Amino acid sequence: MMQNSAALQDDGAQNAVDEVDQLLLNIEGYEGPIDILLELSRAQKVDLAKISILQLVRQYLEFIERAKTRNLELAAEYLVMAAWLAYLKSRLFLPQEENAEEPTAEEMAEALQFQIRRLEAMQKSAERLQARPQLGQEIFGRGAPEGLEVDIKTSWNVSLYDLLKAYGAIEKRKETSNYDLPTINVMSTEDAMLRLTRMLGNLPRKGMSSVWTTLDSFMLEDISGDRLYSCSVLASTFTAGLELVKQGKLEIRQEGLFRPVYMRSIPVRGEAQDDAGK
Amino acid sequence: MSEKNIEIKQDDHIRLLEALLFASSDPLSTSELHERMPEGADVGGLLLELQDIYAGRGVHLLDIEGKWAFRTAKDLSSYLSIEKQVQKKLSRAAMETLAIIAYHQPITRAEIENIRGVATHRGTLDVLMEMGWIKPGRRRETLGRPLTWVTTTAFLDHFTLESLMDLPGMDEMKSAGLLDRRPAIQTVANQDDLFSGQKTMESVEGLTHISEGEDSEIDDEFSLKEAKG
Amino acid sequence: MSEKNIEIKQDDHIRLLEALLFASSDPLSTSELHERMPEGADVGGLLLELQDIYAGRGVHLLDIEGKWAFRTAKDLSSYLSIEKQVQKKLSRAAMETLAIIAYHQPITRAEIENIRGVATHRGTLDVLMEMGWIKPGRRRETLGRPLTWVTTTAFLDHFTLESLMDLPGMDEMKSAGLLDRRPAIQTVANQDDLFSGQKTMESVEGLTHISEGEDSEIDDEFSLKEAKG
Repeated sequence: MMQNSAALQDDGAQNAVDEVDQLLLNIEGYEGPIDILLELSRAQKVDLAKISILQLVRQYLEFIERAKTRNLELAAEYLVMAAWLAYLKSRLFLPQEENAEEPTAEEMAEALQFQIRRLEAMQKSAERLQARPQLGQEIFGRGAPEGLEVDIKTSWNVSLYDLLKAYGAIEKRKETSNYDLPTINVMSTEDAMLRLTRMLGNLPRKGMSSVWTTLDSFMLEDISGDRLYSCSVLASTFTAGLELVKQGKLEIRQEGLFRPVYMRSIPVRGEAQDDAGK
Repeated sequence: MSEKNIEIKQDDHIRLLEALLFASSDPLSTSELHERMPEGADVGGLLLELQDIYAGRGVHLLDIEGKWAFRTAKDLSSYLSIEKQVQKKLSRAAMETLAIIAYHQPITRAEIENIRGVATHRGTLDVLMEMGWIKPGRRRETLGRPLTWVTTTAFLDHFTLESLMDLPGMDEMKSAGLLDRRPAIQTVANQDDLFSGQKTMESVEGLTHISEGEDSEIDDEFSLKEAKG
Repeated sequence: MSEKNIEIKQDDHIRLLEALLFASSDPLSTSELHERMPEGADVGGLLLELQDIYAGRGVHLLDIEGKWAFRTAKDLSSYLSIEKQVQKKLSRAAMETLAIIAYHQPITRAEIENIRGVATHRGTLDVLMEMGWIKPGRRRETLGRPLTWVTTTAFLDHFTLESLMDLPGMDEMKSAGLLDRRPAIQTVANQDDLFSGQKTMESVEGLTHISEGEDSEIDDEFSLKEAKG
């Protein structure tokens, strides 16, 4: 590769380097790698159809090398083109392969040349377009156009039927308005049962049974604010207690009317035997 | 003026004048035209010549207080704008508000909201007023002296009613099925039947003593906004 | 269309047409003119008649691909001292892109990038669209259905072209085969391009049987729309 490029650097090598430096200086002014190649081809001062592709490739690769040594950050397309050109160059030096799948080096060079010529044609067209008389610059439309107006007349497509229907709709809405059931914050008997069983299990024991405990102490703390909830807790807990009595797991005692209600857990038969066994 | 202007042929002077007057955004005085025309051009004569050429045309060259400009012929001006008829439907909110005003007038906005059960967007009344169908009535002599709304003659015209008395009453509407709970075309079994029959129909008279609710302006009337946008 | 137009006399049809075209700042299509002319008016014939009347004048009636407008005569352009409109200076990239779209339309963004050998800056197409010179054309019926770009009537109007055939150098470029928009060599590393990696370098000839599928640019066009808001 190095040998190849050395072999190519025959005449005007120094000029080429200067040119490349010029290009690098104005890199912002160029519109991509083909634009650079077009600029390099123009320097050959020949018909673009007859440019020396090899010379072009060498100059471009030189350009990339110089950019690298200067730590210039080049856009991806510049590097893609460099890789393509390096490949083209190696193909141009290799003997023609008998591979129908791959385009020949000549075809590739032709494609490159076409690309450059097409871009040149487009750049020229852009210039010619810009050189044309332009509206508002050389050619003028009416300076004070009266304008063509569209007068939009709105007519309301509303019948008496619509009006009455709308009134009917309000009445209907009143009748069929949704009624949301208020959600009431209460403790269910099921919840109370679970809670009571758990709490009874944790009570200090006295012999086989737990100590007598007032129903009040089974109440939740901090619920005095919600009267309905605290009432439901009391009622549900008592109901759950009665259920446990029925199951033979609990005893309830009250000394008299309006006196505190006491509860204590009693071991069920199986447990009692276990305890006795110990 | 500039050198190239000298090159232009005498014959083209009138063409240049024509182009200048055509392209200028403002009427040009004779002196302004002189400045823009080649030296020695008889601007005054050319102007009259040009005016003559355009005399019977769709565009005239007018002398507007000493300044010259092309203007489309006056007799054609009405043809420059075309009318397009656009048919519009009222939003549901506007329709309902209009109906309530029609039946309960004079009625305050708070009362309208109370009947509809939703806050009334300010734009709803604006739209109806713009259409010329409602107008502000007297202020109610109560706390805050709220404005009342009434319908207009244009409203009666549109619905070809001779007077408000011609509006069908509640009983008539009911018998016409307009107050029927069921939609005109029943497609889905109504699931709200659970609470039907709880409320009795209120008569028009029965609604006059509605308390004035708070004037909150919740933006619930999207449909109207869309229609306006 | 509207009733009053029926009143206008047959003789006045050409005057009305003249006035309409004078009054409009933008070129008018025949159908737009039809809409504003009395029913039964021979708009096409009247347009040609009017164009004839103005043929030798300082103002011409131009047919810009089916849209009609009065414009000052081209030959007077150097003599017209009228205040020029302030024009946005287009970047070289934008001008080049515009030329490529004009000569190669309909063309996808990926094809533009291939001709220029550089990725298209987001603002480039945006600026051209803002000027009203380009617009999205049909989607190419290939993989990814990429959007194509075409020029507008405003583009022709601005550059005083009566049709795309009037584009300078169109014929010579065509005969030189330079209006081939297929990629000769793929140099733009398009991140948005899902299929870019699949392609190896190919010659012009080699490319004739390549599907244009790699031009998936839906995402890009989408963001453009977003940018326009």
